[in-house]
Amino acid sequence: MSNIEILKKSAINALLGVLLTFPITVIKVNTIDREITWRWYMILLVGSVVFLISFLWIKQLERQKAGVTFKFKESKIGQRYHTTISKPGVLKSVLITALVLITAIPFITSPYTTGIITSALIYIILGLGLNIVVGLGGLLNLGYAAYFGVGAYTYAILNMNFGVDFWVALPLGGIASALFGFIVGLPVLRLKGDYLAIVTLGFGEMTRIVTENFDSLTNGSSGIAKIPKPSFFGHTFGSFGSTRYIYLIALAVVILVIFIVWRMENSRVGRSWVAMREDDIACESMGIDLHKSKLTLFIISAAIAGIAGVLFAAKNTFINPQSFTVWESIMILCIVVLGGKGSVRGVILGALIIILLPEYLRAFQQYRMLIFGFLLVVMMVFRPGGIIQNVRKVYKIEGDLTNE
Amino acid sequence: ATNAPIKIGVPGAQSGDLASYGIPTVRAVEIYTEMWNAKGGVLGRKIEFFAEDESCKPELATNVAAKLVGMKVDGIIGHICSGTTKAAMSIYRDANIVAITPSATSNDLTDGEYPNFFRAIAKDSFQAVTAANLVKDLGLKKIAVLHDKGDYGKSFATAVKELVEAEGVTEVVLFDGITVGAVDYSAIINKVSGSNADAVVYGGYHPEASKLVTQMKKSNNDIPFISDDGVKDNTFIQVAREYAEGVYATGPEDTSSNKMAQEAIKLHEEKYGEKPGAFFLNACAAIESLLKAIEIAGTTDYEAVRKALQTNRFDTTLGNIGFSETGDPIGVEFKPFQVKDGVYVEVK
Amino acid sequence: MDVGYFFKLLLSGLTRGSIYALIALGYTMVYGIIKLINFAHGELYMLGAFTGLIIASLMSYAGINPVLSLVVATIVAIIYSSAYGVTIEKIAYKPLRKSQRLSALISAIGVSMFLQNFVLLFQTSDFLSFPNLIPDFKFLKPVENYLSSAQVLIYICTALFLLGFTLLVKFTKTGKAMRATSQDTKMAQLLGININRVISFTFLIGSAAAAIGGVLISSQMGQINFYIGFIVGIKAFVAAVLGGIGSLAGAVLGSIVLGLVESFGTGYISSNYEDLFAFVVLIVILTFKPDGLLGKSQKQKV
Amino acid sequence: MLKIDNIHTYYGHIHALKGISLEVQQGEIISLIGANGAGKSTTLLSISGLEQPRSGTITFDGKELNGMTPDKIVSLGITQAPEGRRIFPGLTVLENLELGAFLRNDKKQIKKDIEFMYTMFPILGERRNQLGGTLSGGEQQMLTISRALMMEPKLLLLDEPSLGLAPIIVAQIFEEIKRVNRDYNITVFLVEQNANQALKISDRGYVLQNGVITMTDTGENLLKNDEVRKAYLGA
Amino acid sequence: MSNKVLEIKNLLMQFGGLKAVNNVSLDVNKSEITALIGPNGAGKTTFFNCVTGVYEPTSGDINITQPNGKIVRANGLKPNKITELGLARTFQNIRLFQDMTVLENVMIGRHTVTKANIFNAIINGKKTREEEQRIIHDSYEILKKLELDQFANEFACNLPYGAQRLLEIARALATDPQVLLLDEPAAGMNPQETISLITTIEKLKSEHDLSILLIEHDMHLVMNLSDMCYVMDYGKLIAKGTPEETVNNPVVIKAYLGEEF
Ligand SMILES: Nc1ncnc2c1ncn2[C@@H]1O[C@H](COP(=O)(O)OP(=O)(O)OP(=O)(O)O)[C@@H](O)[C@H]1O
Ligand SMILES: Nc1ncnc2c1ncn2[C@@H]1O[C@H](COP(=O)(O)OP(=O)(O)OP(=O)(O)O)[C@@H](O)[C@H]1O
Ligand SMILES: CC(C)C[C@H](N)C(=O)O
Ligand SMILES: [Mg+2]
Ligand SMILES: [Mg+2]
Repeated sequence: MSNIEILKKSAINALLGVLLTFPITVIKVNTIDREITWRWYMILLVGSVVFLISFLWIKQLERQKAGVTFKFKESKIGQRYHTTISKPGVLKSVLITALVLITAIPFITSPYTTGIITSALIYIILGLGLNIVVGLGGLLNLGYAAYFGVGAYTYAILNMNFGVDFWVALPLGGIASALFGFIVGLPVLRLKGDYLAIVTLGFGEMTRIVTENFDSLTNGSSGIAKIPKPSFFGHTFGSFGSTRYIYLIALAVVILVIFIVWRMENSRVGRSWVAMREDDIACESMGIDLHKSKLTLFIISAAIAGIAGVLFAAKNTFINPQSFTVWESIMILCIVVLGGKGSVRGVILGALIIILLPEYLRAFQQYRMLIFGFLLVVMMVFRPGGIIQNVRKVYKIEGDLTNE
Repeated sequence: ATNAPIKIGVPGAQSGDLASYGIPTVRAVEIYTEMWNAKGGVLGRKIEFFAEDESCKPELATNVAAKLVGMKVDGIIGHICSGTTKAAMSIYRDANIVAITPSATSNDLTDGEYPNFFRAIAKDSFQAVTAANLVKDLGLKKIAVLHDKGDYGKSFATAVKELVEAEGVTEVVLFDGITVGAVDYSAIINKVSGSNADAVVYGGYHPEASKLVTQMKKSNNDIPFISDDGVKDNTFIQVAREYAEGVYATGPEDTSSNKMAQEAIKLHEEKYGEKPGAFFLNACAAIESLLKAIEIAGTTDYEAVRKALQTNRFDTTLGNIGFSETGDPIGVEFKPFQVKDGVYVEVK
Repeated sequence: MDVGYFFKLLLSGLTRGSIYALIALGYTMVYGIIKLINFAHGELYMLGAFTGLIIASLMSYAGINPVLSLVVATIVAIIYSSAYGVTIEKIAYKPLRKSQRLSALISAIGVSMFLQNFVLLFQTSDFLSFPNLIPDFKFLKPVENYLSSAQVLIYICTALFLLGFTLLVKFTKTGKAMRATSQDTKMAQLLGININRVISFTFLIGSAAAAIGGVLISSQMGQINFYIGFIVGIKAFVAAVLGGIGSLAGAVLGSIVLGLVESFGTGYISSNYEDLFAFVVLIVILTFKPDGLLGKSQKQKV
Repeated sequence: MLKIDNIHTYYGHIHALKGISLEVQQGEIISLIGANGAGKSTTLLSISGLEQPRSGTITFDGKELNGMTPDKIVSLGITQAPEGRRIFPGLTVLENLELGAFLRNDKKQIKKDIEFMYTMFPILGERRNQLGGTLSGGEQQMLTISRALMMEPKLLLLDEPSLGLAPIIVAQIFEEIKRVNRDYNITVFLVEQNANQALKISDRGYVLQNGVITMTDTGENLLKNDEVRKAYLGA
Repeated sequence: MSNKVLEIKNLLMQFGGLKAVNNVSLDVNKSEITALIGPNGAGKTTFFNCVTGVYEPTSGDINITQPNGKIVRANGLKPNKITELGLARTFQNIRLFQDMTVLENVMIGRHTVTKANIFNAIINGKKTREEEQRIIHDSYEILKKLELDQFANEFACNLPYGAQRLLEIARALATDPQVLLLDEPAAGMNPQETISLITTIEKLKSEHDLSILLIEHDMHLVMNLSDMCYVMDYGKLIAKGTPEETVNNPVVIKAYLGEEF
């Protein structure tokens, strides 16, 4: 399509856009005073926005159709990057520098930035956990926030009643959540696809409802406040210091979880999960016990969420059931899919986007969630496989490199 | 540095299902900053405000609070929900910033933990007393107490129940939570009529209340309906229309004769083309008090402003109010109201 | 126990069920054709309600007779919701047809967020009172305490949609094309079926049902805001799955079961746990019937 | 009738067809043979528009097919019985056959044609109300062919029609191809692994190797060609 | 008769009113290739599905003789259990793990003969690493045997059809089966490719000491490979014998082969 044609098409789209949005954008009724406000200027506004977006949209679609996709590896910088990185020692030093920089973040930025990055780190953990079930196992779980909640409440409740310390609660949250994952896992073993999704959603909601109503244990919808921040061998920090401290703990947990996930992924067990995702019947015929695999997946991902939950409770010092709704589950799912299902790097990127984007969109004030919703669509349409597509590991075959 | 603008943070729910409670506050602050700036600001300094959305989520509230602290705001109007307020308060406290909420009503907030906390609304247990008295005065024998399972609604309902039961005259025949956002409430209404209650006491907000009232009246289940200040809101009457007639609600003293309130409402209508939403007047009172306190203190210094707030009384859209040691409002008396001919009038 | 009370709860359950059903039918249609959990379906219902409200207000302020207003408002709502539905499909789902289903799901979530905030921004965050457009039917006078005219209309519409959609899918050429498209789009094309048109059409009728639901249900409830679609959408989705996704009769049955469970749960136990009962029933039923009440077995031949 | 001129088709980055040109005359039976992965199926998909060639042209009866949607191409009279059978698993045998006649409007004749398919493949008649997805492999293959025939096409594209069929049926299929070609004047473009039989009934054949046409001749000549015999006929 | 590895007695599989497999008895002898042929829809694949646990047979007996001589009754066991008992299969409609590499597909096959669990994986001790190396090595060896090693790191879905069929066999072989069940291994191959498949199967059989049960419509392959031939029609066994006997059996000719053959 030539530019003129695209312009023409965009003009038509703009017109359609104006027509479509007419009642909502132009007319505003005041049902009390029975008055109507006609905001004709909206036509111009909507028209020009749609025109612009449509132009860019079609242009990009055309480019993709022609097979022009930006491939980092093939770009000039990319090639230089790859030749540099593959030099011995370079990768190692790059990684170390990165780690140092990341560790330094709380000491060089504002507490606000540290805070939101800590949130992002917690969501990276959640994303990695959910990625195990959804990305590797191919089981859609829409109730993941419940596991997260179980972890958070484990810490809050144990602390409130028995004064249990953060460091003790951290593993306990994981264990409690794993137990919960097991209980949820049992009845859903036979279910597939969207039926599984809806049952997990159901479990998620049930958990929230119980939390809301079980006043004596959970304090109901009032939530639990004044949850202590973690201490360092008995030493506690001020508000600023503890923000940094939690950041570092979260970072450590992220690294640990990445390590564990990575080890699992590339193991015999991890492979069997991927196989289950690809074709469950064939998988069973290869001697893999599907029920066992599914249960393991549920338990491990739950445990990870539980740990994230403890961190979450410690960071916010206050939790209530509102933080563990379907909406949260959906956002975690967005992280996984947006980043690139099955890919650890993808999930990290996804979490950074989903958590940081709305924060940095604050500049757009009330348009922020509107833009966020729109960007979700854009990212999916133009990068349907997620930002980082998962690639399967290439195995080196020892002593037989001649064939390669 | 003396003519740098005074910065006010306005954190609250501005998107998501609770946006309708948060947006009116932003608008109130906007109207008041314009009004004050037109008069030359405070202490000769312009006022700037920063609305920050936390969708009523505690985890976002802590981030927003850190952000506002980082921006070195001089005061906070918010948060909107009790939950987010609880999550954010310690951050403001550690940073020495006063916060006045227009709407967070949870009792725990004013238990002395946060010296920087104030609210331009009465706490939950406070208005329950008014409601319980109303139950007594109306001579009700059996009541059904419902709530929306939320923090606010449930504590109001529980408090009413306890007060009424302690009195021993009235029997609570039903105590149950309804589901917010459900498409139909006929089952619970049937249950109420099955319980033979003489009246319904409801703890929660106007959307559910109007649905309940409408459905009750439509099925000719016309028993008195008593609720809280979440319902004593014009939106309730606007939405429930003729069905709102006769509904009781507790609320701060009558503001229809309050000039400032009328003025603020008028400004809102001019600016946004619609009637203000929930907690608008509370928010007006909050920002007004804060600005006046700064003026009185002659500085934005934390201790001074806090002192000023605690030791003075302010003419606001809610009447002449002050703040107690713990931050609860003084002078925001709760009175029972009833809808008559489409307006709330005080029950004498 | 008290028989009268039982019947009242039964009726409540049916009402709630048929409300869910009205939305679930459209949900299932769309799901059936592209296997997408269309999270934005609830938003189409909400848009229908808003459009209906705007048009009805315009007309009533102009002094036009309420019945006529109802009819015109409903028609305009249908047109607009359908237009939104079709547009959404074109923009947000069509480019993702060949991708993994999860990507389309996220896109749908994005759309849902966008539309909610779109209405929030350009209309209002507050609740609006929705005029009672539905005239009182005379013949309901004796039972008016139990049955409102809006309820009756909702029952009738649910039944009509169920019948209409079933006939459409089972017996018309378009219906056959829909079923073929839903099972294998490539092959459908190789038989000369214009799948774009078929999919658009499915969105169109699904959204139309949502729009009618929007107007009727809002008339019954008396209020709307930008968020009403989300909860109803989730419930309708649950109902559709309970009945067996893709099955029209299943969607209605699932909705009714859900409505009844919630109603009896509230009536005999506690409304505190209303949703809990719904989900417990869902889980129990799916444990024993993994394909939903009326769903076809997913068991594939190997 | 059909003219393919230098088409290139890609799957992402895989270059599957590297400049293929071929021609089919009205009334012919043409075979396309080649090893696994040569690009035979891709050629058929490109003709039907399910894979759009990045360059090159395909014309049918003088009309350019490039950029047309598959359903449009079908309505011009090109039908395909694709690889992998693609039976609608949730529809019955009867419904699958009815869908084959989607673009036809002569209800009575459709009924008759369906009956005819049942006599051709009696097992389909026995299974008429069974869901397509539960048919055996061979039954599905029969259904695919029947469904394509229901369309009454001008040009019939068959992708390995004999795959998975019992010997007795294989023989019957090739007879049937000859018959529809003769009696109904349907042009047939045949992709087969069973090259022996395919070439026997073909007027002409093409040999495809790694996305390039390497040879073309009459069916008889190809059968005799040594290279072809070695590579594809197992002689 | 101790050299039966797989013995099936009076197997019945009913779908509603349809007896897809009707009272079929069949034996697979050690180190022999047994063929199962019959017209389309005769019930061959269904028979496979019953034996491998994908379907639970309505009635009948399936007995598997273990290498130690123990006989295990396998009715109603889940497919993974049956694989553990030494039966491995391929699918008529290819069911590879599409988004995994060719090598990984085979590595999955090694699942039953390896042990590492999650904890081993995380700790990744010496034993685990060695096992993993062994899996890779063994899998690669199997690929080489089937001449698929050139594709080792390709995605399975990008392979040509014929190679996918071979990969199915490779994957089944990776489970170290006693009995290999092949469902139409030559479908979609041209005569030349079929010939090389025949050699491959023979080679595999001798190298791995396999017993094979195969379904095939390519009589050339059946004649060349099988020691014993069973013929099914309409769910019932209609003939049994050596391949030569079978192709000359008028009943088989009428039902299956046709006069021309
Ligand atoms: N969907 C796909 N994605 C990626 N590559 C593909 C796809 N389909 C086919 N290919 C590749 O394109 C090439 C041509 O494949 P095609 O299916 O046309 O071969 P064919 O000649 O029909 O082979 P066969 O006899 O196996 O059916 C092969 O190398 C194959 O791997
Ligand atoms: N789940 C099922 N429900 C109903 N009928 C079935 C089912 N599975 C198979 N059948 C029927 O059982 C018969 C046997 O099928 P099967 O797949 O075993 O045949 P087959 O011998 O493998 O044939 P082919 O050689 O064509 O692959 C077929 O007629 C088929 O239609
Ligand atoms: C906006 C409302 C939800 C606020 C409520 N009064 C509370 O305390 O949480
Ligand atoms: Mg092919
Ligand atoms: Mg078979």
